[in-house]
Amino acid sequence: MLSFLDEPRVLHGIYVLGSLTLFFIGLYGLLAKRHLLKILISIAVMELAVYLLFIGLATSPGETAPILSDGLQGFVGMADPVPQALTLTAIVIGLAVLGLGISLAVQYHRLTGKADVAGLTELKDV
Amino acid sequence: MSLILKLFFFAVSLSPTALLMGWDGHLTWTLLDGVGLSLTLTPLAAFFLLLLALAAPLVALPMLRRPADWPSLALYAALLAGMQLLLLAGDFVSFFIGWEIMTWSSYLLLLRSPRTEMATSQSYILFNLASAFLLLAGIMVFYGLTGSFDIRPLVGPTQPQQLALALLFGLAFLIKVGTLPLHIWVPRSYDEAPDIFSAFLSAAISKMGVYGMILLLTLFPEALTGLYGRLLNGPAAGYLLAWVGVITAIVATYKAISQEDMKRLLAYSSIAQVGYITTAVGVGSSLALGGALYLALVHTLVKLLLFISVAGIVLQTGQRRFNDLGRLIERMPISFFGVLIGIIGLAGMPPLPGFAAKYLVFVSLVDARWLLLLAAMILSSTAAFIYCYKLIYAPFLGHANSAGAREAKEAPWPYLVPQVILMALLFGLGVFPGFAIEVLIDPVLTALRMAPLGGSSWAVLTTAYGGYDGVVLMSVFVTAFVLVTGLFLLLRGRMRRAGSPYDLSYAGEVPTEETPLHYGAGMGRELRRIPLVGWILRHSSQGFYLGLTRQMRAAAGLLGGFYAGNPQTWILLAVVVFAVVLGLQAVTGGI
Amino acid sequence: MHAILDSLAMIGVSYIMGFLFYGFYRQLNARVQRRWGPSIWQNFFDNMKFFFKSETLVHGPMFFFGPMIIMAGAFTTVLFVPFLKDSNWLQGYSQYGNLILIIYLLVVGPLGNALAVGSSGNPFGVMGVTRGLTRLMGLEVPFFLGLGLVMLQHETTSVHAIMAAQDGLAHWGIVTNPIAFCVILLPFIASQNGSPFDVVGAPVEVYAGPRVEFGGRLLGVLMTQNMMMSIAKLVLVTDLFLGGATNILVLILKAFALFVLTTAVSMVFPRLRTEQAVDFFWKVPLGLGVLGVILTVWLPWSA
Amino acid sequence: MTMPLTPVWFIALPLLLAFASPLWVRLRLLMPLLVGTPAALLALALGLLPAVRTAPLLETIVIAPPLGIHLQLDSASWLLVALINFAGVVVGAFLWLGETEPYLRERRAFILILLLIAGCNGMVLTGDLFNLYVFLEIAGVSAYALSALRRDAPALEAGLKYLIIGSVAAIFFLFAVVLIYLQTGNLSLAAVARGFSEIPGPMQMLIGLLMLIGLGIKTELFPFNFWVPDIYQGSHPAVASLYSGILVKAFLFVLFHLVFLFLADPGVAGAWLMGLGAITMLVAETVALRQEDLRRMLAYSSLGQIGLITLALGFGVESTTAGGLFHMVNHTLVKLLLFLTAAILLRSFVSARIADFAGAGRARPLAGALFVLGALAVMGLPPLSGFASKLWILKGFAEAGVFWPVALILLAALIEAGYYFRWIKVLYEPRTEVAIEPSEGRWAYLPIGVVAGLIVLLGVAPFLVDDLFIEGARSLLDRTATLVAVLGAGS
Repeated sequence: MLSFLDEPRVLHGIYVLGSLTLFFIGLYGLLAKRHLLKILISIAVMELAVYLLFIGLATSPGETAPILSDGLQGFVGMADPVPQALTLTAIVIGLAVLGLGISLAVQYHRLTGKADVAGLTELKDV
Repeated sequence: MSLILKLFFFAVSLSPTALLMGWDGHLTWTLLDGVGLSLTLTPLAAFFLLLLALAAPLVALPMLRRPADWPSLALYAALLAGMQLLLLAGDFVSFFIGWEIMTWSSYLLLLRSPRTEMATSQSYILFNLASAFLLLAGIMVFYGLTGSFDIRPLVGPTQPQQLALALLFGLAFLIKVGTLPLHIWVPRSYDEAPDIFSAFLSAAISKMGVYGMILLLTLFPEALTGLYGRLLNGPAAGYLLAWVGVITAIVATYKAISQEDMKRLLAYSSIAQVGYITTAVGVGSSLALGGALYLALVHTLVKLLLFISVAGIVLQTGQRRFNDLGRLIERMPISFFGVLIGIIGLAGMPPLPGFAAKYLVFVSLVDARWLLLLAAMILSSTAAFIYCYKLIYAPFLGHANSAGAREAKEAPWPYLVPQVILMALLFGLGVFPGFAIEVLIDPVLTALRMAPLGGSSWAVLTTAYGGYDGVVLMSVFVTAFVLVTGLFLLLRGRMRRAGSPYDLSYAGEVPTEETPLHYGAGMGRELRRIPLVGWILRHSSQGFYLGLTRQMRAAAGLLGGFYAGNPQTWILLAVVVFAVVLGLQAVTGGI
Repeated sequence: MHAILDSLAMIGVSYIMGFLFYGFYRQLNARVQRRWGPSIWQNFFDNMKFFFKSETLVHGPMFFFGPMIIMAGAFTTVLFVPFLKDSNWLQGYSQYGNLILIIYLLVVGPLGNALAVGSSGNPFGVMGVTRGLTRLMGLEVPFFLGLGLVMLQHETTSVHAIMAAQDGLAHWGIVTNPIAFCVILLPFIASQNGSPFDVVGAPVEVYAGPRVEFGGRLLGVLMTQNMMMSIAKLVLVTDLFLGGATNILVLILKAFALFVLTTAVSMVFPRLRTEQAVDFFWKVPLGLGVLGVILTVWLPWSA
Repeated sequence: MTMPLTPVWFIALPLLLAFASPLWVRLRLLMPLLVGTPAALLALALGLLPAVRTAPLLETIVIAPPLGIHLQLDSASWLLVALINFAGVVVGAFLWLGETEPYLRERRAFILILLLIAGCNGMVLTGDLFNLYVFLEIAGVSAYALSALRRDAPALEAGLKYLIIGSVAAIFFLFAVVLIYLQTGNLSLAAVARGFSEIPGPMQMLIGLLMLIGLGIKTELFPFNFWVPDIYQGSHPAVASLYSGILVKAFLFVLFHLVFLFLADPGVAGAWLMGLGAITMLVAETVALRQEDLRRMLAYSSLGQIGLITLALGFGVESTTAGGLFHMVNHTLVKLLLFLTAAILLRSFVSARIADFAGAGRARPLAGALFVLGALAVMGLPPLSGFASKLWILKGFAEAGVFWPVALILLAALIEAGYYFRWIKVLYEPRTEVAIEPSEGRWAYLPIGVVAGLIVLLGVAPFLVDDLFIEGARSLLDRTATLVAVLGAGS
């Protein structure tokens, strides 16, 4: 009954919608939330949305994991391996950035007691 | 060590002289991608190089006095190098490079003075850079037209092209010479610059604008007449320029009269003098250009003399306001003669060469049938007598008004030597008015393909309208003077020196030390009651520029609001731009 | 030798004409005011008296040299104005000069004397000088514009040539160029220090004006040069507008006529303040001059 | 085993040395290596120059493009690589010789600076879109951390702000990369370029916009550059000199590389970029007029120059492009000079406010003179190098008969003069007592002096190097040559 969901177009549409929704949630958080950690999380959510979109759109239903095993004869019916590799790399990078960001935020909080992005007012036009 | 360095700097200051004597040939230097500098000495440039060669060592001499300010000397060397490059330029790139080096090095020299204010230095550099950038824009237009940076006449330009070039270059050079209403940087900077350097600013640097204006004329096939035809007997486009020059001269003269500071007075007088030159360039005939060059020569000599003398006074008394000086004639007699000869030259009195120069310009105006301009020019040059008189009366005559003025000694020799040299030069040129014409000016006119003005001998100045003989004039005057003085002294009777400076005929009262007897700053105050003069003195273009500055700062504040530091705003703006552009594309049918 | 004799003659003629004219002026003035004036020789007597004063007060060297400069300037001016046309005599050095030079020479001496005034240390004197310079500034503009019209008319600055061009009554400057004459007339009066433009030396306005500190022989010098300068100016205007003169009698006659004309104007007007005078010059004579320029230069028939 | 001298070293060497840093700490080699690494890379670049001038060097990693990853060193990227490493040498030498603050001389700073250099080199060299993203993030992360290195409130704030805005830029960029991959199935730049025209128009537009925002933030173009002054203000001037000197330049190069490579007709995109550049230039110069803080002022000036370079490169004509590349180099030199001089002055006068600098030039004549030199060069006054490149750009516009950029560039230069000369005036304000900290090592002036010498040399004799820029411009503009070089003649 839900087999129409297996159609690549429908499925990709859902992926697009879902990840875009996620992206906009992230964007909303980024623009509307004041807390530094929330902002960093929003950034992470946006990144995730992009990853999901990538993976989702690069894979069609029925494709197998692109793993070379003993019995495999040819690269048939496999998902494209590149997006997955790239996404893995991107996740690592994103994690690094997030980690750096959080550590900076924590240090900033320790130093000044502030965690509000609007409170970053040390540097400004005079 | 320091002596060797000083000798070196003096040698550098002689470099324009060396260049003038020794240059023959052509030098090229590649810059980049088909742009090269080519250096060559045209007769026109040689004339202005001569002015530089006169000014450079005479200004260097007092600058070398102990304690020497080494950065000033280094900058002065850079300035001289830049100006020589500018004069040697055979193409616009080297012209511009020289122009800019001149601009920034003179600016930095200006900063060496402790009196320079922010407003002064900013107006100096901004006006001069505006001039430079207009020049560069003009050069680019020129390059776009001809495909080459070489300075040579345009071939078959259209009217709009000529107009664009004339406007861009013309404005650039008018800023440099400081005509109204682009002059407000001049008085402040001449006033507040280091005292000696003011001499150079007024004598040499302002002449580069004159050089530029004359150079501009050579770019067009028919000079100014090609632009809008003729008016009466002169070029129509030049009529406007001539009026700009004359109005500048009139306004600057009245402003000069109302000044209470020696250097500022001289600054305004410089503006006025260069205004005459502008007028002469506007007339554009051979007579007028000869007059313009002559005026430039005389103005260089006179302003060097006056500024150096005044620098000596400031150095010895520590005072620069007319109210605080007085009676220096007995303490600084050589400086007195310096200023005296200077103002005679400045006022254009015969027998000094200032008259010869003005004579040429007057005659050229009559020749062009531009009589209203002649009257206006007479107005300013007669009014100039008042400030000339103020300039000699207030410091040297009357009563000493400050301790500094009462105890001053004659200026040190590095100040006096240039003064004596300049006095001799002025005197010599006055006796032989034809010398400058024949030796200095005629080669330029010939090179510009104009009729030379030379007369039968160096003693005479001849024009188609008549001329005069400097030797006869001078000998008649000197003979008369000797005769009169001799006869007077032969008469019976005793001369008695007044017992005290207060031994005066003072409306029946006996003045004392407390009586305000010095009329220094008050001179010319009543001129305000003349409606025209009052109107001129009440108005200033400064408000306009201040308003412009305010507007700029307000704009900066407004735009600076974008840069208020909230990351969310930044991102929001980026996203909004993204969305708007996308939306626009969608609406216009892109998507 | 001729030059020296000629020069001496010119100086002598201008001196004699000078004190006679002014003597006459004092007479005439007195008669107009219904009193007996002094003798016509009175100016000469006064002058001589000053020259033989036994004592003269001096305020420093410049104070002494100022009158010498103004006197030398007066001599030079006189020598550069041709008194006669078509004659070898009374020419001085005028062929070496021109109209513009003469106008400037007229100012050289007074400016030299201004130094002496300044040197005296008397503020009233300096005030007088300033007023004089201000008035000069006012009068020169229309004066020069009028002369400019003349120069343009004859296309020369040479006084000789202008004189030579006026070979008959019909060609006199005053006939061919009446506007120019009207333009210069009032400034000319002012340059003669005549009423109503005589505030500079007016005793009541500023205590005695530029000459306040001078006395004795120096005042004699100033008086002499004043008379000579006046004559030089009269002769100049005669040369330019009244066709010049071929002999001395005609010269005296024409100069005298002009002198009477100017004194007549002087006598009937009250004195103007400096700035009023300047404003007046810039309105009436200058306006007339501008009109003249428009009529003779700008309008199509003038080309 | 021989070590072939290939472009890989530009990325590999700094990465290796950075990650092996504990070793260098023990051997006390930290500082020599900080200078030595970029110096070695600079030497390598110079060694490769003759080869690069004959043909672009392609370094294939594992398999050949379009499937594999490759590095491409052509005349244009060579310029950038040489510039980046030269700047690395200068800043490294300044940190070493100048006895700067300790936190910039520790291991952490060492790692971050080398990573920054590696990231910039990588961005410029790589021929692969995703690699580009990775290097962009490497450079980014090291930059965020460098800003925050001082660990006081302003530094942390700068780091945080930089991180937030930088991450957003990276997301946009990544989004564009993802879309490109999904559309073309390729990541190799050359292959993408070949297939780019087949992407449907709206999608091209979307990708272009995402790229523009991502790279626009990084390259500091107008509506996206509001973060710049804050970051430059919060960071140490030496670090800011790296941002302004090499990081932005690398991004600018990437931006134009992509534009000229992807679009067969870059006219429209070029016009957009010219417009953005012009606005950036004018806005930044105007805002700088009322800056009271030295570092912010330099930041705005940097923005203005970026705008100018964008304007010149966006025109896409050989002589403006060559001029633009030359100006890029000059601007790097000038900003190195100005920021490092500012570092010296800041150390002596504690505060960066304009009022506290009164008389600084008289108290520190050498630093003052260097600042003046830099200011004159940045305004493009002859005989300094800024003039030569500006003249080249203007000449290019004049040749093409397009005069509005000429007018805008000159107007901007005039406004720029308005604030630089204000600072110069303040530096030479007469003031009798100036509170000076004890003088620091004179050696700090050595690297700055070298830069100053170069500025003068390039101003007086730009013909020494103009061929390089012309070749660089050609290789940047010549799309087909790049495609042929990477993909073979048949593509």
